[in-house]
Amino acid sequence: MKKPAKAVVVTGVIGEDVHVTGIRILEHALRSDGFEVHSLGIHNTQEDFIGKASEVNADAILMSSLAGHAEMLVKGFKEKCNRAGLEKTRLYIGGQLVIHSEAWEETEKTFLDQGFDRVAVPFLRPGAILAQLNRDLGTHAVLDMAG
Amino acid sequence: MKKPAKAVVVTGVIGEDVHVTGIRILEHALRSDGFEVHSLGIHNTQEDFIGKASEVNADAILMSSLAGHAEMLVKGFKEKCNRAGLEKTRLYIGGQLVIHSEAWEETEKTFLDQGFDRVAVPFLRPGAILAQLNRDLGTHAVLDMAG
Amino acid sequence: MEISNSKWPDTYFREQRDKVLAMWPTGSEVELGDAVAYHKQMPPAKNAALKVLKARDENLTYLCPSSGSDTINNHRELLIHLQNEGEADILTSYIDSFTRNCRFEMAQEGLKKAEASGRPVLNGFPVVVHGVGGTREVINALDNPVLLFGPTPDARLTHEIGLAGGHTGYSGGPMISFWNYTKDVPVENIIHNFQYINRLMGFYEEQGIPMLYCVSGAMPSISPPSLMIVPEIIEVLIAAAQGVKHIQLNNWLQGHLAQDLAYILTFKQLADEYLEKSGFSDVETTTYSVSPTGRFPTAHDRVYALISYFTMTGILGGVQVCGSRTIDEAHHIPTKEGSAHSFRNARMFLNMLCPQHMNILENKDVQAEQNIMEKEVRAVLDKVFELGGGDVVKGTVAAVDMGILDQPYATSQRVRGKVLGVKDSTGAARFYDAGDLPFDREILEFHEEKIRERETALNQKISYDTIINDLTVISEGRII
Amino acid sequence: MEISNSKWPDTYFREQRDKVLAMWPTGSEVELGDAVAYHKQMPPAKNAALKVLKARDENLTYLCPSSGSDTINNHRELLIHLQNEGEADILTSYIDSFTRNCRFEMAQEGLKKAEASGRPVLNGFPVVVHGVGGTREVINALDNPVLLFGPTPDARLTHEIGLAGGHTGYSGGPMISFWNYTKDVPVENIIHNFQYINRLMGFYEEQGIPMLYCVSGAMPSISPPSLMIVPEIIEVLIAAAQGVKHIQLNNWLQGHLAQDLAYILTFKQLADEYLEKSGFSDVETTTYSVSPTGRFPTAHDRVYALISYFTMTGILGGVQVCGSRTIDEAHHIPTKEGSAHSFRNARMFLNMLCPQHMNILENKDVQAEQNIMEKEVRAVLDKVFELGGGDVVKGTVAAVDMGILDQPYATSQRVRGKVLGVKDSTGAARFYDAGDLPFDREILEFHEEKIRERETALNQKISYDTIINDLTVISEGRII
Ligand code: B12
Ligand code: B12
Repeated sequence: MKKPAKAVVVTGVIGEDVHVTGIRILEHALRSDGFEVHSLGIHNTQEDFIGKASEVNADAILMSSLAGHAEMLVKGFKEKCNRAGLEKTRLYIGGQLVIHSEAWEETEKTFLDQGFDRVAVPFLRPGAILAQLNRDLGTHAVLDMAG
Repeated sequence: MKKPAKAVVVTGVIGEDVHVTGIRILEHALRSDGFEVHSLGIHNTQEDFIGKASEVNADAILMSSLAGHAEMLVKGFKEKCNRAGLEKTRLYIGGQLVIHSEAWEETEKTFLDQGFDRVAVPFLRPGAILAQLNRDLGTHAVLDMAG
Repeated sequence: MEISNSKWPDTYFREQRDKVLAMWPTGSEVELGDAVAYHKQMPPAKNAALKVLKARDENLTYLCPSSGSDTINNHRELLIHLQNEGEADILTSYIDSFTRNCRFEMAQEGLKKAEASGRPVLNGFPVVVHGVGGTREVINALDNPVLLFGPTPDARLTHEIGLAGGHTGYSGGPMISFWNYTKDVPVENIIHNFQYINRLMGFYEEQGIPMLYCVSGAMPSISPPSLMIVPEIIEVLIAAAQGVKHIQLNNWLQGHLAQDLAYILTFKQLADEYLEKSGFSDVETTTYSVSPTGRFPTAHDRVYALISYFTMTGILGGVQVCGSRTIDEAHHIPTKEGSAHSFRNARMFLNMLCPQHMNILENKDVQAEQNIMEKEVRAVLDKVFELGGGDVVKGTVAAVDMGILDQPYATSQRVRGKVLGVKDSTGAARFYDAGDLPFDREILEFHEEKIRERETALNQKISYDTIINDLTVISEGRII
Repeated sequence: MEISNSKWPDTYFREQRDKVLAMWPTGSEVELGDAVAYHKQMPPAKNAALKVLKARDENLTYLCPSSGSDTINNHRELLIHLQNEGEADILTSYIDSFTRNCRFEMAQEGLKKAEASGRPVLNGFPVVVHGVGGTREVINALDNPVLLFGPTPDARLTHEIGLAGGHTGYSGGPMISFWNYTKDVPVENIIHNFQYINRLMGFYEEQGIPMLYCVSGAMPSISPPSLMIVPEIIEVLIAAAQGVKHIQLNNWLQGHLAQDLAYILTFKQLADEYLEKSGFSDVETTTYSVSPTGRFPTAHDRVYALISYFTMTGILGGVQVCGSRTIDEAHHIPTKEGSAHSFRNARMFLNMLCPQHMNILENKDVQAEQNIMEKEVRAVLDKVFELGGGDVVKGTVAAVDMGILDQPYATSQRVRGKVLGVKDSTGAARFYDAGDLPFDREILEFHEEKIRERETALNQKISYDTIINDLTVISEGRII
């Protein structure tokens, strides 16, 4: 019998983006670390994320975007989450968020301003992501993974 | 019977430097363009150049240096030339004159200050060199060579 | 949806075109008579199909990027720079991902942003919103052929406008679009969309305008090449049935020299054989190779080595067109400078190796790979024909359903997803799990043996972590 | 000067050493007992000879730069950076050209300038003026072995100090130093200087300290490889006679893959054979390859491709040590950053290809090159032995005189200089003029045939301009 998960997360790729490898690898790491993962795969609307998060009462949403259109795709997401009663659900986004070269601080600010709690720098390793997530959710790391 | 040369030049590599390919190629071009070329090959002292130039009454000395020690090796050359009565002999130097990366203008100035009439930028093609030389000596180009 | 591999009747095609051209205002700009006239006045040197045939006849390898930018200006500047500074022989209009998914209104919004901000916003060239006129502004500025580029479930309007706009070919296909670019679209719908595209190309061919169609099969991710070759041959046969006459065979290089070379040889041999068998003996096939789409290293010094490495493989494989990624790959959409540097690197390597006409294709490692690869392809493909009662399209629909056509890491939920690849101790892709592929013992044992070798080398059993690590190991600076 | 290929008597060696150590004040720092002790306390991992044997046993290819800087600080920083950032496995102290020519006072002057100005002034590491203590400051800071590097007519004091200072090998040799690094020095004098160096290495070997000696033969300039292999084997036999036990065979890559691979195979096979024949069966030979010394391209994107290209050749040739130039090559002495970038590029290429253990050496083009190369080497080398009445040194002195040992573009006036190379239509180096080399019809006709092919390709006779152009064509971005 499986022990209860330490936290519940919803993962997926936003918009018309097909880059799924990264989030899949991340899901694998999350599960191994004891999270309950609800994976939406690719081609999801903001509503898909919100619907699933409400349904499973998620502690966090992990949104992935690599194709470079993230800024256009997440507009208004935070407000919709709030309206759906997900004020407490932590919002994470990562991947490769912009298509041009700009200072990371700019990119990060853009998405923090959009209401995300954390913006993952490109190429961040699963280990580092898990550590951050456990810190934020006050959960204990199960895996001991190198960043 | 060969017709008289349009001008007389002495060529060679200064100091302990062995880079001869460049000046050899140049000599080939010079001869094809009708110059009388006296080639000293590698490992020449300042005196070797001056001795030969006086002997053949050279219109120009073409000194090559690639190993990067040129600055140390040409010190006092111009004065010695003057003392030897070679005031009118034009002094050219080229190759790869310094071992560090610096603006070409600096390098050029260093060697103009040393009394050279012309300092060839690295990788200069034979065609361009011949053109310059013919202009300086008021001789007519025989070859029509692309720069 | 009932579907088969027979040529569309003109009436049916016409009905379909009316619907497609109505998908977005620019559709009304398309007038086939005018399009044909436009192509006829273009110099033959700007026709991709003719250019690659020249390469085949003269034993040349051409270089071809895969990039595109959003505004007319950005895109034109990019391609001019690639042509003049990057010495690229064939150019591409990489299509942005909104357009690929018929989200034209989003593409338009992004384009406006780009024009306003002066910096790129879309990840490719939104050919539909630019329309025929806009597209020709780009094509007219160039001396080299330009291809439409990028798999997508529905590139019908993109082709109507892109081809009328002066592109002379396209890279992509129904199978790769199904596995790797959709979430929940039935394969028959995507095949139907591609029959449209192929029929349109067939029409141009009938008007005497060669069009180059580059099949793509499936995106590799530590995939034994038969996983790509089978769907690629299916794409070849679907295209031929609609009248496509110039087909480029896309070889997805994953880095293992012997396996990659065997891929190039096996694919060409079997594609020609199955075309012949199916009665399409008048189709010209040429070969293309391109480096993998796994994560790239971030450091330029390393990426340059990869660009050179995959150029080497293409040349040794004798491909007519060698594609390449750029030093910007890991970071962002390639800039024109980054692209030019990258292609100068590939060009230098090519200019060293190509004139030697060194032939290492009889190498025994290459032949061993060929031998097993050929058996795998025949096993699956013949089963597909059997399931379709001789019709490759019917067979494909059934085989996908049964997991006889399968892929690892597919984005589509409609894929069985049982097959899984892993590297052997030399870096070649092997089946960790062959799922429901109709393989005999010999094939299965070959892969099991290779897996055992890797486990001995690692001295541990291969875990899911090993498999995941294999996916990104090249970005860390090594094949294994 | 009477000279032969026999081992120096201790007494004679001792007399010679007294003279040599007196050439410059730092000579007095050399105390062999202390030197041996210093080497004994060094970890084996810092011994070049042991490290390359490990590579041979484990089928590895190591990367090795060729660079050096003038001050202790500059040189130490350069090597640390190459080791840690460039991941170079074996390091080098490239010797400045003043020291190479025993102009120690000039080297000292340059060193002072460098220390004063803070920027490099000398084109290498002036090991003699730094002395034993200064040299050890560099060696102690490193974890990898360091070699002395660079041909020179007289590196005796350089070796006394360099080896006592902790270097564990040297690259260079009497023949290359004669052809390409002197103007008017008799070959016997240079051989004598190298017998000294080899005897010194032999002494270290007798004390249980392996020393790696890397022969160099002759600088290629569109030279059929037999022009390098013959003098290299002569250098091998001279070294072995003085007690050198670890010899690295330097393969000068010129870019033609089949010819370069054949060079590596032929040289190793014949070196071992002639060692055996001459009774030196206890000498270990390993292989090294390095890219040509013709003019480099100036653009980094192109140089990266060349670095990758020559790394490819080394790996396919199975060499233990693969050398490489840097992206700074055309411009100036390599900076530590430029060197690290260059070696990261080579490392990436190596990490892709090496683990595959792909063997293309049975390729028929390679074997064809091997076949002719072997005939050429035997023809000349056997003639040399004949002239020397069995003594290779006596034979060499005579053969140089008669133009039976000859080189193109030599710097020495004592060289016949009748031989001349040109590229064939595939970029391989062929004899345009075989001078007085003792070749039979078969060999000569082979080359004539290749030349005709090139002339047909060019459709014009090969002129001196063609030959000159071949010398620098790689710097313009292509092999031919
Ligand atoms: C593989 C790949 C593809 C594959 C994707 C296969 C698949 N199904 O996943 C294919 C070939 C299909 C593809 C297609 C395209 N791609 Co692509 N692709 C890549 C590539 C080479 C590697 C991506 C990858 O798999 N990385 C490996 C994984 C493990 O890393 P990751 O995704 O970054 O995820 C890690 C971290 O980022 C983090 N992370 C990821 N998501 C999240 C989310 C959260 C919340 C957190 C905390 C962390 C996190 O965790 C992961 C594990 O460490 C990148 C370039 C590169 N990076 O080398 C381009 C790249 C991402 N692609 C790009 C583009 C533009 C496209 C296309 C639009 C075509 C085109 N024009 O090039 C199409 C997309 C079409 C569409 N509809 O989306 C661009 C994106 C532009 C930008 N963002 O600047 C890139 C950068 C290439 C380039 N230079 O142009 N691509
Ligand atoms: C080939 C070569 C060698 C060969 C030389 C063979 C030979 N006998 O010529 C060998 C291997 C022997 C060699 C040795 C060394 N080399 Co070297 N070598 C080169 C290399 C790769 C090419 C030089 C060449 O042949 N160019 C081709 C010819 C045709 O061009 P060119 O010489 O520039 O000449 C043309 C023009 O410059 C002009 N020109 C030349 N001279 C003159 C003179 C006048 C008056 C005029 C008007 C024009 C002119 O006309 C020519 C025709 O266009 C260069 C780097 C590069 N450029 O790629 C390094 C280089 C010149 N070498 C260098 C060094 C340091 C050495 C060594 C000291 C070893 C070391 N530490 O690297 C030793 C020298 C030992 C000694 N005693 O001198 C450095 C010089 C450092 C600097 N100047 O910044 C370079 C730049 C390499 C580097 N990056 O470290 N080298």
